[in-house]
Amino acid sequence: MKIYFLPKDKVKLLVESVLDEFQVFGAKAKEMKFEFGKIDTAAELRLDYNTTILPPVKTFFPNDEKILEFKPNGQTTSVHENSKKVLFGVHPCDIHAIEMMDNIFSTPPEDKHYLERRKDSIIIGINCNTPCSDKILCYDKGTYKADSGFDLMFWDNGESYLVEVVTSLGNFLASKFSYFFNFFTEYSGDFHEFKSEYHKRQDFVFEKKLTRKISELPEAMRQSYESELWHEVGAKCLSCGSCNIVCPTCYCFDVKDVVDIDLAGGHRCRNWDSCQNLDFACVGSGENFREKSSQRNRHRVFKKEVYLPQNKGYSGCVGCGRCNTACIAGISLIDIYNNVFSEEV
Amino acid sequence: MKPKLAMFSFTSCEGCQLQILNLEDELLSILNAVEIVNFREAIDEKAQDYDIAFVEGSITTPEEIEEVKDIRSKAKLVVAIGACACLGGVNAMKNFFPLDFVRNEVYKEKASCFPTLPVQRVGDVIKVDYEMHGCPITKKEFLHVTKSLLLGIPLKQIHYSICTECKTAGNVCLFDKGETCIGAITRGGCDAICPTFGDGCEGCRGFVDEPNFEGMIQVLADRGLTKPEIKNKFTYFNGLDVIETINDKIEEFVK
Amino acid sequence: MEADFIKMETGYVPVEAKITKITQPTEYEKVFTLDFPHKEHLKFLPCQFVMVSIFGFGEAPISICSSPDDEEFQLCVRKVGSLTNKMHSLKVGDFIGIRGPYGNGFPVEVLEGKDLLFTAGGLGLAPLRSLIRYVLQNREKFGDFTLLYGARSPHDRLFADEISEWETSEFVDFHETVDIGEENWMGNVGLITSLFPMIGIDPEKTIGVIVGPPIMYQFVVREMLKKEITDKNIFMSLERRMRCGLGKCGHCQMNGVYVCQEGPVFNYVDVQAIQEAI
Amino acid sequence: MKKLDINVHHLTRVEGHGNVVVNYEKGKVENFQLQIVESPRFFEVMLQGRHITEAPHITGRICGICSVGHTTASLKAAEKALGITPSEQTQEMRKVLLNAEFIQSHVLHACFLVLPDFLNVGSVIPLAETHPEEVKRALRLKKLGNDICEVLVGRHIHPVSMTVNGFTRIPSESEFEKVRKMLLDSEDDILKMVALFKTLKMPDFVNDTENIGLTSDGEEFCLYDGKITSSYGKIIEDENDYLELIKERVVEHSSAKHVKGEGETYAVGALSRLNLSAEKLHPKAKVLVEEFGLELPNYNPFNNNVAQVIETVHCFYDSIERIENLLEKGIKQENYKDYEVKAGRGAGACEVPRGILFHDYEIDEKGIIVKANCIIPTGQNLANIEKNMRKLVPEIIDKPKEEITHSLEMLVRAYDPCISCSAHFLDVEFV
Repeated sequence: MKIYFLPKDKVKLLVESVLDEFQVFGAKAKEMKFEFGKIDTAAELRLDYNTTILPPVKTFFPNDEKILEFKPNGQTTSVHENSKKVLFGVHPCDIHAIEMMDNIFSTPPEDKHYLERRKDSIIIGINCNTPCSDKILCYDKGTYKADSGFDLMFWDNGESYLVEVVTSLGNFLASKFSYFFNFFTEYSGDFHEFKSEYHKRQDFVFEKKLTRKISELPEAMRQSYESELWHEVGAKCLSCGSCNIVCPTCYCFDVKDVVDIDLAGGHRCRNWDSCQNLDFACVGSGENFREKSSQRNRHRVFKKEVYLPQNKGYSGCVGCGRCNTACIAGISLIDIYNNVFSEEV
Repeated sequence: MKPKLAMFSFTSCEGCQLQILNLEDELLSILNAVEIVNFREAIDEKAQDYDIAFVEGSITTPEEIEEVKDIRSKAKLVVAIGACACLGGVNAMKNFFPLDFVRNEVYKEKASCFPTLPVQRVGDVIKVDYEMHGCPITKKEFLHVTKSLLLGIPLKQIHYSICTECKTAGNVCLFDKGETCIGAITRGGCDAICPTFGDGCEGCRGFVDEPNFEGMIQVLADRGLTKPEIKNKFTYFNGLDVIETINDKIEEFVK
Repeated sequence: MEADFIKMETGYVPVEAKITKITQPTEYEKVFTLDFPHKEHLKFLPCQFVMVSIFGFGEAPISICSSPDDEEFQLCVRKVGSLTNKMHSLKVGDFIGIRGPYGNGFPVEVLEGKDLLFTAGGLGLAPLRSLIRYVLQNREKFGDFTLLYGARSPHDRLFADEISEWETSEFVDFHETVDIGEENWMGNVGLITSLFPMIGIDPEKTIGVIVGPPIMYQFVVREMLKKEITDKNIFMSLERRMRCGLGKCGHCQMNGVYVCQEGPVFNYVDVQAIQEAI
Repeated sequence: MKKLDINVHHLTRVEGHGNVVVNYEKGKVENFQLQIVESPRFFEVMLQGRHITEAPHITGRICGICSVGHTTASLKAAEKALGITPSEQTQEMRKVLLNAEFIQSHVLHACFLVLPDFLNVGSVIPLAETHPEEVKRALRLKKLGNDICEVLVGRHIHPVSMTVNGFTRIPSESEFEKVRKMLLDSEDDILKMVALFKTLKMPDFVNDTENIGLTSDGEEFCLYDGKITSSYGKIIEDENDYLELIKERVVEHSSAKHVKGEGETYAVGALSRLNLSAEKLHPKAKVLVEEFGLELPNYNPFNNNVAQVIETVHCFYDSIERIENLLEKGIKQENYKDYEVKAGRGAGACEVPRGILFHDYEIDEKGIIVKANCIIPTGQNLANIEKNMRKLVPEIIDKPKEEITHSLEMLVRAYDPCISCSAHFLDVEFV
């Protein structure tokens, strides 16, 4: 592991150099919010952003992704995109989400479409000095910091960043640009001490939102299966699907064919889908296995907090707060979790 | 034999037909695949023999009732296009006023020679095989529907909301900007064009199946909208669908 | 070249299968016999399914209705959606896309040496036929074999030719009923549960298998339990919506279980722990 | 003398529904009417009880083809009622959008609806076979108009982001840049279209008339804003006083609610605008007046087709200049919500492809509309079309019936009638 030292006023130069050789994705301003998207100029890239509208992980799992092409002669080809991408400035919660999606899509049978996009991508993380909003629960979830899942990590050190290099890809990038720029000097201080000081400052500004420990959540949640709570949530919910679309760990999708205007060729693509849609669990014969909004809401939360912990050993919620922000009806996971905690006997 | 396609227009702005003419890149390919036999806005031909009839506009006069019935009897498939045909659309605002008042207001002493009926959807008068929503329809959906009809693919209504598409587009939510919108319970399919261009959804594609009206009213009331404002939002395009059901709910939910 | 081929096989790309025979048992169902370019594509277990695709019309999960030991590979397709409608318009010699097989399939070894009580409702007979034929082809490995079948009406009965064989066969004790009778129907009329009083089984050594429409499971399970078959000896195959077949798209999920991966065949003990299952 | 009875049911290749009924006997027009069978939609009533900010979107739906125009007139009326003057950037953008609507509408009319008459094919479908290059080029030009609206305001039919005092979304500089490039890339197509129309000969026919349109003392060829001007001399400075010139009236012999200006009938539209202020056209359009041999003022209604082609060229070059100016000044993110709602009345007039358009609203202190009125171009032209026909029929009466019918259709078509927005016309049986 190497630690570099990067003065903040040199960041723009670094981004410019990276842009010369890679596709760069990062946060940029969109009205009064931020979006995570392709960066065209170094000036666009913002490292001082709060949660982006859509999460970085969707770079590897885009909506309306072409997966197959079919030609009039019956020939079918699988479509894969593989371009070297740099995700510049990813928050720890989103790094956790990417790690989780990596695991989901690489669990056999693997999803080559995701993995191809992901394969050569370099992830540059940036730690959070302050919480993004009051809708987040990354502090409770422990996802306000990340130990893995990135190639480089930027640590704010006042006038400069400390750049932590953890992978060979990260090393590749850092050394590539340290050759071009002389400001990449190795950091001589005690990095462990720096880190613990940094986290102490975070402890001071980040707030715990849940009334109990996160480790108690799956069990408390299991107990709530028949709770009245879900009917209350269901009554409020407009089944609009926003929570799923903005979630960095929602990966349900629909597959559809699009035929060309010549009616012969075309392609098959997959689109983001939402388990809150009325017909999400409808079968051909018309039976709907989650016809009530309360059931669908419960399914969304249980998938994150019961099923994934049970099947995979991790929670499906990284506490980024996007769903809480997106819900115009005011449904919030923070409230749901706390209600579940208070109900449990 | 190319399938014969006919376009008909009733009470409307004819924008949906124009949307079809606006498919500049695809128009010539469409002409290769189908024979357009009736399209008053573009061509002289007027045939009585057609397979697929696209019908635009609401039904508002006795003559239109007869004409649309005649179309049904001749066409194998009838597709209602646009908010006017599928929902009543903006035309339905007329139904909130007494008909005599409406006529007198515009035509004064000549009002009596003016036949007009309460606005109806095409589907209220004849059986419709598919409803292509929107004010106007989207070019994308017209292409999708036309290709599907030609290939014999059964058509299904889009089931997800405008919000799904709006979030997918990565938009800043109208509510975050202090605006309101009824995209959460409106049927998707337009790629959330209005919110994308900074304007709230007005519901031109009709409501999703099983819309949560109570929840939506509550959300709007929480944002400070008054009863008439909420009513106006719901009746912009969907007057025929909601005017009775929604009134009581608005009374109940809005202080 | 070879690596490419393997990659394609593991993704969404189907192999082309040729339709060699079509029969139509009912107004809404057709049975398609398929021929594959390579024999290994035919390897599967009873109650597994494949994703059938026709470009432009999409994909749908379809159960395999032939036995692994059959020479022929067959799918029984009910006309319900865009893909299945299109399939019904296809002719012998046409091609369709197939990927799979997917799902766990039936654990045939647990049946060996046991008495069998199979219950099929409606289209559920299609996937179960795979197992029925397998049992009949390997009859010596199993004990008594009772088969119950319920259709909506006499003209909704699937595989009528085979049913006639089963009726007279000494290898299977076959009973059937229809929900709604017709003038020329001489058989039973009533729900499938009405067949249970007619049968006698040894609960100690009987394995129950249920495949049918969602509404049926609760009632048939109750009958089986009444016959004192234990939880762990009851198996069922469940239907869910599927988009990928690869345990990703989320549509087939019931609680924490992806039916396309961990199902469609479940033991009743496990089903009881899955609230959304039946 | 022959007796002629022509009844063209559902005139084709016009926007909206119109029937032509002529009954010619004993050497004079016995009975004549351009019937409007389009069912009325009562927008003036529908607007009552709606908030003034809703009006532009509702009235934009009066007509799919003049959607930007209706929205613009409605916005101007609303802003007048509220006492708002929108920013220069807003006004410039609106002018670009109107230009785009003119391009798309004029190209649709000239190349798809009119051209088949001159090339002797029934419609654009056979035209696509006989003149594929011309059709493809026209499609590209029509698309240009649509695409400009798509980039700037979401779509042409019922534009999304046009709102009171500005835009709900202001396009980025790169989007303006894109529009500029789209325009520049189309220059060749525009020039070829002009060349094609130069080869066509319009029928000879003259019928003197009053013209009404917007004019200014300044340099601008007025489409968005100006004084309401009659060629007979009267000029209305304040849009709110438009009724001093434009008089709605009920005519006994016609069921339609007619409009008159200084004289009994008047014309609006491309040819009227050229008659009123051709000298202010963009230089590249102005030279075409002479190249087409168009002597102004011109009273051959068929020349409206030519005037449209000239205006298309004007709108094209005018848009490029306006966008370049906007880009030079830099695009500002302005807040449209920056105004107070108060009671008032406002009328807005602007030119749309078919002529001058008026919207007029009265609102209460909460901004709720209590009274509304719209006067659309086709309504204004209707009496003039009838007048032309009364003169034309005797001139061509010796020709075969089909030819007469065709000529009358061509005449109506030349006015590019947008009948669907004719909220005021009745369908009355003639005996």
